Order: sequence, then C-alpha cells, then structure tokens
Amino acid sequence: MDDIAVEVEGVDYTYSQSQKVHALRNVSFKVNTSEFVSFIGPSGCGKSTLLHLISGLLNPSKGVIHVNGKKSSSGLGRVAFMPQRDTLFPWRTVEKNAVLGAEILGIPRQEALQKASSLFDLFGLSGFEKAWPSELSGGMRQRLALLRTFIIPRDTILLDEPFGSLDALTRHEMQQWLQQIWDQDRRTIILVTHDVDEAILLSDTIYVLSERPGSIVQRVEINLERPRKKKVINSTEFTKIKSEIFQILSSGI
Amino acid sequence: MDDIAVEVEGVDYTYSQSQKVHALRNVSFKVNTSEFVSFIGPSGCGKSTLLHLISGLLNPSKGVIHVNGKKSSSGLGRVAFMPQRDTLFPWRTVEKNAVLGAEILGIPRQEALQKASSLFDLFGLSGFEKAWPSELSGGMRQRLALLRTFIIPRDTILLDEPFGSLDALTRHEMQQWLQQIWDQDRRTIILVTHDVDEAILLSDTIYVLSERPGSIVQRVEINLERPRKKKVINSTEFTKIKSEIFQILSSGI
Amino acid sequence: LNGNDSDELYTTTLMLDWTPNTNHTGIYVALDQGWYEEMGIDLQIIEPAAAGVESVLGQGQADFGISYAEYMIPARLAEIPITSIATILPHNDSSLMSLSSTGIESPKDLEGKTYGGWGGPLEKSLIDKLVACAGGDPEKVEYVEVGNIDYVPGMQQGRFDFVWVFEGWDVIRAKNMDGVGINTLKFIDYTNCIPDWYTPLIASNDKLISENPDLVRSFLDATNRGYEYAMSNPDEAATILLKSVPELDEQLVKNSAQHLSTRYKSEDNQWGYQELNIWEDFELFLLQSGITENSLAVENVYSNEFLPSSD
Amino acid sequence: MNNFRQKIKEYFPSLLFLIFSIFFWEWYVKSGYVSDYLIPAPSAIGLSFLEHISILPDHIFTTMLEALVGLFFAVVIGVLIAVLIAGIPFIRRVLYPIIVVSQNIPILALAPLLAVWFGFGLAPKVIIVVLIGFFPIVVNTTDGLMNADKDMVSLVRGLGANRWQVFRLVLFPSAVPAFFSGLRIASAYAVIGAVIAEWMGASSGLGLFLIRSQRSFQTDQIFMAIVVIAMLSISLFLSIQVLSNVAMPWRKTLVDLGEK
Amino acid sequence: MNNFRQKIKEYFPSLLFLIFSIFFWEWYVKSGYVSDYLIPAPSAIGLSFLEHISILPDHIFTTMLEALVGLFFAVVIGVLIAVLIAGIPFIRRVLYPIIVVSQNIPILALAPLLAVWFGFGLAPKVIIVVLIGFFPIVVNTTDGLMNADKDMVSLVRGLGANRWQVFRLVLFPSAVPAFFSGLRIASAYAVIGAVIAEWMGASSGLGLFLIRSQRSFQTDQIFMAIVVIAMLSISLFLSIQVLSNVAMPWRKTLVDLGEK
Ligand SMILES: Nc1ncnc2c1ncn2[C@@H]1O[C@H](COP(=O)(O)OP(=O)(O)OP(=O)(O)O)[C@@H](O)[C@H]1O
Ligand SMILES: Nc1ncnc2c1ncn2[C@@H]1O[C@H](COP(=O)(O)OP(=O)(O)OP(=O)(O)O)[C@@H](O)[C@H]1O
Ligand SMILES: [Mg+2]
Ligand SMILES: [Mg+2]
Repeated sequence: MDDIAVEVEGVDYTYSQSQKVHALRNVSFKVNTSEFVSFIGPSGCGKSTLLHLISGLLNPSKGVIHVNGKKSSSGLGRVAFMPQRDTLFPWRTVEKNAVLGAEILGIPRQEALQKASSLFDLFGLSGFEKAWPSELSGGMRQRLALLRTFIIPRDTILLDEPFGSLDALTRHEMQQWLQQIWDQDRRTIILVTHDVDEAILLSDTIYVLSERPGSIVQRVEINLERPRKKKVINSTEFTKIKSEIFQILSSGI
Repeated sequence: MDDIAVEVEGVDYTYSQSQKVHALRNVSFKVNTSEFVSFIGPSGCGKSTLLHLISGLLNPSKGVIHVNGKKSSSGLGRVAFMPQRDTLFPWRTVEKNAVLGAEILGIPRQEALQKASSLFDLFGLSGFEKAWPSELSGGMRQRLALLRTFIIPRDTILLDEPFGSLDALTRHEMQQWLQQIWDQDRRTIILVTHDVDEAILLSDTIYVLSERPGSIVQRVEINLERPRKKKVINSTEFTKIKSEIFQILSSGI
Repeated sequence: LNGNDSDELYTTTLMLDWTPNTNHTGIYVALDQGWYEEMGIDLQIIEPAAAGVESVLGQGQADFGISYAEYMIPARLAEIPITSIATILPHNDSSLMSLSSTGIESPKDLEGKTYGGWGGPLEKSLIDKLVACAGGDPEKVEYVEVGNIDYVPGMQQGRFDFVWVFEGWDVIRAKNMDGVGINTLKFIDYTNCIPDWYTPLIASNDKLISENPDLVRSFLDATNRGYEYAMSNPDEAATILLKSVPELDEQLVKNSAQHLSTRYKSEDNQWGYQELNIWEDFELFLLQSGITENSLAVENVYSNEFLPSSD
Repeated sequence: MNNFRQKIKEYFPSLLFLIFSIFFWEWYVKSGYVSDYLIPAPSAIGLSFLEHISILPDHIFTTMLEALVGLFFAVVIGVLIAVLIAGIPFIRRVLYPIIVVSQNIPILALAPLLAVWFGFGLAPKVIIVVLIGFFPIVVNTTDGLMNADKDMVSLVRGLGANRWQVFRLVLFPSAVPAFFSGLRIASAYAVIGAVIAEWMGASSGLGLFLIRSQRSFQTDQIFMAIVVIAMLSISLFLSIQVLSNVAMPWRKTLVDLGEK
Repeated sequence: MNNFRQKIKEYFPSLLFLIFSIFFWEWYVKSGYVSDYLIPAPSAIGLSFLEHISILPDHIFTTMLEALVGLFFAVVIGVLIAVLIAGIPFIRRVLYPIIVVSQNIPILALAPLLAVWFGFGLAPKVIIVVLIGFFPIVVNTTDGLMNADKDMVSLVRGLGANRWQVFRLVLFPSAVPAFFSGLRIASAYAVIGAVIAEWMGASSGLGLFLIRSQRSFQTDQIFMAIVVIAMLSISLFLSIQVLSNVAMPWRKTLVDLGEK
C-alpha cells in the first residue's frame, strides 16, 4: 500500500533531438518508503535520465511511473531533486539560493533562512552566506546545491552524484551527515553515484545498470548493520559486495 | 635549467569581490619537465585557484610564477588547461568543441578533427560527434573537455578534477589511458584531484594542501614502479602512502 | 553653358513646397508637353513633405523652388541667397474656414472662437489684426496648435472652430464632402486691414541667377506656357497633373483646376509679375507685428526681369 | 507537406482573429459610428489597392530597396561599432554618448543638411534607415558581447587566444541571440524609416505615395499604403525570425511554458 | 571623493574629444566652408541658449513629462505583453504581428486620428512615446524570457513551481539584462518621441520650440534645441545605465577585453 514510495514499471526512454538516443530500456523497480536506494552504472547509461523521469520532468516513452501512488507526470513537485549540474541561480546570493526550494513551497523566507543557516556551518559554507555563487569553488557549489535540496520538506529525495566534486574527507563527512539525517527523519532517498564504496556504505538496495540503453542487470541488497562507520569499508562483507558489484559492472560492459 | 617546467615561488592569492577571500598562502614548488604532479586538499582550499594562476589567467597577489622559464602573466597560452567546470560551447557540436583548442593555435580544422576522431571511440563519445553538448550526460561532457585539452599541443597540461563525474570503471579506463599517453609523449602534467587513490596511482609527486588559505603541508614522492596497474592499489606500499596522506589531511584540518 | 544652343539638355532641379497640387499645374503641363526640353532643360521635380526648401535652394542643391513670401523675407534676413522670380498666384488665395453651423460670418465673429493652426506668429498677427479691424477683441480668440490634423473632422469634433486653408484646395475638398456646410473668410476680401502677399511663388538661387540668367529665363518661358495652358484648358491641365501624380484625388484636382484657372494671373499683368507695393506692405506688416526684427529692402527679394517679355 | 499543415493549424487562430477583426472593422465603419474619412472600411482599402495596382510595384520597389540597403549597412555598422564599444573601454566612453545623440537629432532638422550633402537620390534615404536601424543593433550586440560567459573567455584566453580569437570564438557566438533581438527591432523600423526618409524629398516610394494621398485627403489610399507598409515590414520581420532560427541551430527549443 | 577623481580620469578623454570637436566645429563654420544658416557655430548655439534661458524650462518640463510618463507606460505595457507573448504560444502568434504593424503605422498618418480621439493635451504625446518605446522592450524582454536556462526552469518545475513562480524565480531574473537593453533603446527614443509628438500639435514643449525656430529660419535656435534634446536623452540613458547596474549586483564585472 502506502509502503511504496516510487514504482517504476517497464519504462523506456528515447531522446530525439539531433539524433535518437535510446537511454533506458525496460526498467522496473520499486522503492519502499524510507528506503535508501542507489543506482550505479557506466557513464551515459541513463542514470540522470531515470531521475528526471521520476521527478516528472520527463515522461517515459513507454511504461509508467508512480510516485506516492500517483502517476508521476502529474506529480511534478512530489520529490526534492538535486540535479547533476548544480544549477545555482547566479542572481541569488548563497543563502537565497539555499532557500529557493523552500520558497517555492510557500515557506516564509525567514523561517527557511533560519533552517538553512543552521546547516551552513556543517556544509562548510559559513562566511559565504552573502557571496554570489560565482565566488564559490566547485565543491562549495555542490554542497550548496545539496543543502538547497535537503531543506525542501519532501518525503522523497533524488540525488544525482551529490558528492562528485568533493575531496575524500569532505565527502566522508557529508556521507556521515547524510546517514545521520536519513536515520533521523527516514525520508526515502534515491541516490545516483559513480562511487561503489559510497553506494554500499549508504544504501539498503543497489541497482546496477547496464550500458546504454540502461537496464537493471542486478539488484543488490545491503544488510550491513547501521550506522555504518568508515571502517566498515575494510570488513569482509563489504569487500565481498564490492567485488560482486565490480564483477557485474565489468561483465555488463 | 630547462628541466623546470613550472616554478611557483611564495605565491599568495586573495579574491576581493563581494568579500575578501584569502585563497592561497605562501605556496612554493617546482615541477620538472615531464613530471606528473598532483595536488590534493580539502574542498575550497585553493586548488583551482592555483591552476588559474599557473595558466596565467590570474596574477598572484604576492610571489612569482614561472612557466617554461617565463613569468606566467605574460605566459597565457603556454599550457593546456582543463578547468573544473567543463565549459563546453553550447553553439558548437561535440566534435567542434573537441578541436577548439587546436583551432586557436592555428592548426587546420581538418587535421584537428582527424586527430580528435581517433580519440572519440576511446573516450566513449563515438556516435555523438554531431550532437550538441546539451545532449550529453555529465560524464560525457567531462570526457569531451578532457579530449579537448589533450589534443592541444602544449608541453604542460593542467587538469582540474578531470574524472570527477565518471563511474569507477570508466574512470579506471581513463586513468590507464592517461598513464599510457603520458608515458608516450612525456608531457608535464599537473593534476588536481580529490581522489587519493588516483593521485597515488598516477603521480610522481603529490602535494597536500591545507585548508583555506591553502598552503603546502606535505610533499610526497611516489616511487612505485611504472606502469602501475590497478592491482597496485592493494600493494602494501600503496596502502602505506595512502594512509600517510590521509593522516596528513586529517591532521591538517 | 547655355542650354539653347546644343542638343545637350541642361539638367535642373525644382523643389516643390508641398505635395504636387494644382498650384503646380503649369509646371507639370510644361514638363508633360516637352516645353522645358524645347528650351534645353531637363527638369527634375523633387517633392518634400517638410520644410526646408529655402535652405536647400540657398545651397544650390536645387536650382528652383516653390516658396512663400512669408518664408522669403525671413530667409533673406537670414542671408539665404535666394530670389523670387515669379509668383504663381497674383493674389493670396487663403482664407479662414469654419463649419457653417459655427456661424462665423465676419471677422468679428471670431471673438470667443478657437483657432486651430501651426502656432506660427504670422497666423496670430493676421487674425488679431482682422478681429481688431472689425472692432472685436483679439484677446478673446483662443489658439490651439493642431499640426496636420484633418480639419473637417477636427472641427466636427469641436476641437477648434476655424482654420487657415487654401481656397483652391482645402475649401474645395470640404465643399465636396457630404453634409458639411462651411463658411470662409477670404483674406483677399480684407486688404483694407491686412496685406496681400505672394503665396506660392517660384524662387531661385542667386548664384544661378547671376551666372546663368538665360537658364532662368528659359525656365520661366516654359513655365509661363504651362500656366497659360492651365488657364485656357483647365480640364486638360488637370488630366495632365493627374497623369503625373496619379495618387491625387481626381475630383479634387479637376474642381481645383477650374477654380484656379481664372486666378493664375490678374487682368493688368502677365503671369508671374510681382508688384513692389505688395512686397513692401507685407514686409512692413511682418516688421510691425514683430515677426521680423529688421527691415529689408524688398526690391532685392524679387525680380520680374526673367519673365518672358510680353509681346 | 505535413509540416505545412502543422503551420496552418498553428496560425489558424491568428488568421481567424484577423478575419474577424476585418469584418468587425467593416461593420464598425459601415454602421456609421465613425466617418469614413477618418477610417475607411476594409473593402474601400481593398478597392483602392486594386485601383493602384499598376503604380504600386514601382513605389514598393523603391522603398524596399532603401529599406534593405539601409538595413544591410545598419547591420555592418552596428556590429562594427558594438565590437569597438565592447572591446575598447575608451571608445565606449567616447562613442556611446554620440550614438545616443544620433538617435535624438530630429530627422526633420537634419533634412536640409542631408539634401545639401547627399542630394535626393538613394543615399539620404539609406542614411536615415541606417541611422534609425543601427542603434538597437549596437545596444543589443554590445550587451550580448559583454555578457559572454566569463569562464569561456578564460578558457580560450588561457589557451593563448588573441583578442580577435576571443571575439570570434566566444563573444560573437554569445552575442548572436542578442544581435538578433536587435536586428528584429531594426527590421521593424527599416521600412517605416525609408518611408519617413522619403518625406524629405523623393520622386518615388511608398512615403511619397502616402503623403500625396494624405494631401489630397484620400483616407482609403492612406490606409492602403499603411497596410502595404505593414505587410512589407512583417515579411521582413519574419524573414529575420527564420534567419535567426537557422543561425542558432543549437537552440532548437526555447523555454516554452505553454505545455509540458 | 577618490571615486569621483577616478571617474573624472576615466571620462577625461571623452571630455577632451568633445571640447576638441566643438573647437573644430567652430572653426569649420567660421572658416566659411558651410553657410551658417545650415549649421551654426557652437558659440551661436551657446548665445541662443542664454537668450532663451527664461522660456526653456517650461518647454523642457513639458517634453520631459511626456517622455517620462510615456516611458513608464512603455515599460509596464511592454513587459506585460512580453510575458503574454513568452507565456502563451497562442498569444505569441496573434500578438507579435500586430505589434510589428504598430511600429509601421506612420505617426504622421496616425496624427489626425489621435488628435480627433484624444485632443491636443498630454494624452496623444504619451501615446506616441509609448508606441515608439514599448516595442524594443517587448522584443528584448520576450527574447530574454524565452532564453532562460532550461536547467533552471526544470529545477523549479521539478520542485512543483507553478507558472507564476517559474516566471518570478527564473524567467524574470533571466530576462533582466535583455529587458535593460530594451529599456536603454526605448529611453533613447523617449525624448525624441515626445518631440515628434509635439509636431502634431502642442502648446508647449521642445518640439514646438524647434518647429517654430525652423519656421523662422533661426538655425542657431534649432541646433540649440537639438543640443538640449540630446542632453536630456543622454541623462535619461545614463540614469537607466545606473539603474541597470543597481538592479543586477551579481554582474559586477562584465567581460572586459580592455586590460587584463
Ligand atoms: N537532453 C538530451 N538530449 C538528447 N540526448 C540526451 C539528453 N540528455 C542525455 N542524453 C543522452 O542520454 C544518454 C543517457 O544520459 P544520462 O545523462 O541519463 O546518463 P548518466 O547515466 O547520467 O551518465 P553520467 O554518469 O555520465 O552522468 C546519454 O547517451 C546522453 O547522450
Ligand atoms: N571568482 C571568485 N571570487 C571570489 N572568491 C572566489 C572565486 N573563486 C574562488 N573563490 C574562493 O576561493 C577559495 C578557493 O577556491 P578554489 O576554487 O580555488 O577551491 P578548490 O580548492 O578548487 O575547491 P574545490 O575542490 O571545491 O573545487 C574558495 O573559498 C572560494 O570561495
Ligand atoms: Mg548523469
Ligand atoms: Mg576547484
């Protein structure tokens, strides 16, 4: 029933701009409420396309997508989506960028700013509240985009490579924060990442996609105990899952 | 004498737009010709700023930079620089984007196109030669930017997180390719990365930077035998260096 | 360079004061009949919509131009070297037009009425004088500047009560309109109060006049023939004008040609002849009403010298 | 063929609206709410068109020649000036005020001067069209050039591009959309510019036709001329729309809030 | 203070150029290459200014009032139409051609109608300024709205923004630079638009002053009026430049190829 947050059934997607690109083929899966799901797959296999479909910004060429039990095309605005490119608004200061999503939902700006300000420090952005996005480093931009996504009060969150430009340590900090916040408010998270360690560390379930046109070649459940600390990476179970995934990826190519 | 490709001496840099940001403090190092050097450091510590300085796009607030024995401010155009944001030209097709740098140097377009076309396949971009950049996935954009940088006939190459949006496997392939091409033509490469494994795998020397204002806290020489295959990651020497660097990073914070 | 003695045509330019109309009939007739060519002249006609004929003429960009006495005198005062060589009409053909429903029968009735015009000083001076002569109070006339509004609808809308128009054009047109009754006060009927003056007239550049008087003479010769034709054959002349300028309204041109055919010259003089006292009186009026600030020897403003010798 | 049908379908509402407006207009005039010497009925305009069908082509040719030649030079001069203004701060400070002034010299006051300097041929009309048309091109192209992506400029400068290359590779392409906005504005002014220019002295052209009609109080003819002028302008405007789509193939789809 | 000095230094070359031009002009006229009834000497223009210093303020006030009120409505109407055009494809197809036509109705031909409908007060002049000024604003703002970054639009739509929010949060800010280009163009036309409007009938204003001067061949007065008109326009233009800088604080530095 209400347990299913996102349901994707037999979805195909083909772009047709200057040429036809078959991006996704026959993708089906279900995401339970409060589940943490990751997608892994080769570059260009359709991961970002999939998130666009779930968010309702694209309509499947074939198949259906339900978000919270509703067809997603009518469901724009049902999820909080952090796209791969940071898409910061150059005419808004850092803090105003942070509250953009909240503003759309009609949350009073003051309230949203307060909520954001508590996170600036954690995200290593304090001191830059009044700066323009063009004055941020690549990693800072990405963190700001993540912050913006998280203060949107939605039950489902889509993250497209949220840590791609972060150094190992910052990335680790952010991962820990993400685990913690997820543990607290139990929102459904769908993560696209190219880092297998990250996927294993964070997820309940990992879907491995094939090359373009992307289709699911394997569903991997991760049953490692939570909360997962950094050292879990060196555990045998972790290593086992990791090599399993690598094997799938290498053969799937 | 001519052995030194890049020399940075006591460089400071401070941005002063909406607020003053002290990005780099007293940075000095030398890069030999044909050396492969990496920079690692926390997000926002000034790595991209450093590459901008070396390329001559910014002038140091203090100190001097020599590229090929010349002061770099007069040295715009002495290096091939791949910036962190891909900066593809939306009005050029994929292949025309690839030959942009070559075009600037007056290499006939046909010749450049031919040189590029041999790389398209390797970079997983074949079939997209006539597409527009907006039709590429995030990883494809990054690979195109890398391709564009590499076909510029310059002795020194600056790469700012060239593999940030690539999945593990593609990244590995590109790393191997990079090693191989470097081995062939022995160009000087300065790499900024947030991936410690990547830095160790590829570099002769790694500089670890502190938090902002960035300054060099450690110079690490890597003497692993070349060519380095993937499995070297599991070697004890590799692990030793890696944990050393992590320690520096953690303490430097 | 005398155009008469070779096959070479002398190319010369005439700049009109306004869109071609029946005032210009003689010129179009002479052109159409080839009379300029007979005199060795290849005539180009330029028509402007805006002011500026005098300056252009003074610079010699045009050899001949159509102007008015009220422009000639200030132009000469501004030292623009041009001279009036013939008047197209011997008497002023202007009048003040109003709707008959407004009840303006005499200048005295202008009291309390609104004049719609260009806001020029000459207009105000003339109207003031007319009202004053009739024993009215000029202060009681209202003025509004109306640009190039179409008069009749403007008056029907009550925006103003009377305007300054040409009898031979605007008035004829207004009389032609269905259900529009109009009254006119002709300036020429009040010469005891206001001066008569030459409008329109043909002017030429002083340099041309002194360097090539024969050309001026030849030009006026042909032009004179054209106006003589327009006087004796108004209908045919109108047809010729319409042939050259097909955009004009046929009925208007035909009626206007009839109206003007008796007015191109006076009984006493040949076509184009200008009288000293008319120039003098007008110059004095301009000076007295403060329109011009300096006096001018009017003998130099015009010349009858180039008119065809009347034999 | 299919494409054509699509277009028809797309423009059907406009057409309908047009036809409806014309009928309404006809009814409005015929019903006597307004005198027909103020606004003629569409049918009268149509008749007037037929009546002058033999003399119109000449006038149209003259005016279009002036408009097109003028527009051509407006583009050349406008882009040139924009490059100077965007490229050289000194010139920007000297030239920009002069250009603004150039838009504020009443053409009427200029008329005698132009006549003296350039006579009454094609030249003065072309000059006026250029004078009216180059300004929006300058303003827009300048802004387009100066708003180019700084990262792109950095990229090519870092590769050692010289000034001209920076212009050719980054600034020009970036300015193309803004340039086309300017060109569209200029194109809408070109025909009317030629018409106005003709009022200063001409021997052929729609401006001449128009003023002759007005001076002989032929409202139907005036409106017919206006309709012809409007048609010509719209054709020009649409041609430039098409041109701009061809020139910017990477911008297939603009943001369209219409449907999803 | 320092800033002020900097500005002075920046504009010094322009100033020098201006002064030089004026001297050259004086010399050119005085040397007799051109009659002074065609172009008067700058000194004559200056004298004429002093002579009319008492009556000028009234004329200036009238004209500026017309220009500013007109510009205000041009902005309001222009932006409104741009939003409609950008937002509703149907309206785009119906309205755009009509707007182009509106630019091609010769004001001279329109004048009689306007006078009949609106009399000779402020209204017809404001209408003409609006008619001239709203067009560049419409074209530029429309293009600005439609060229907004698609990713940004996707972002806010994905968050469930309604149409109005998409406009407010993405399209409007994106269109600001293009809008200002349009406004700059419109502002350069506003004063001259008012002047032209006054030629159709007025009882005060620089247009009236100008035409009266022309009728009495007072070239120095004509040029003096033109200089005043040019000054007013430049002030307006510069004010809008300043306004645009204030409105877009994130665009501190434009691409400047001047120095490094
Ligand atoms: N707007 C578009 N128009 C046309 N083709 C597109 C578009 N966006 C993506 N594609 C194509 O669809 C395919 C999948 O793209 P997508 O962005 O979903 O990949 P991805 O899995 O996110 O890759 P990456 O890891 O590199 O970000 C790619 O081949 C890409 O070229
Ligand atoms: N154009 C700019 N104007 C002002 N400040 C800037 C600008 N660019 C960068 N900075 C500031 O300089 C500092 C260093 O930035 P830089 O981009 O060099 O970091 P980085 O080491 O590359 O970080 P990352 O790994 O996140 O890319 C940051 O704090 C950033 O806010
Ligand atoms: Mg992606
Ligand atoms: Mg960086």
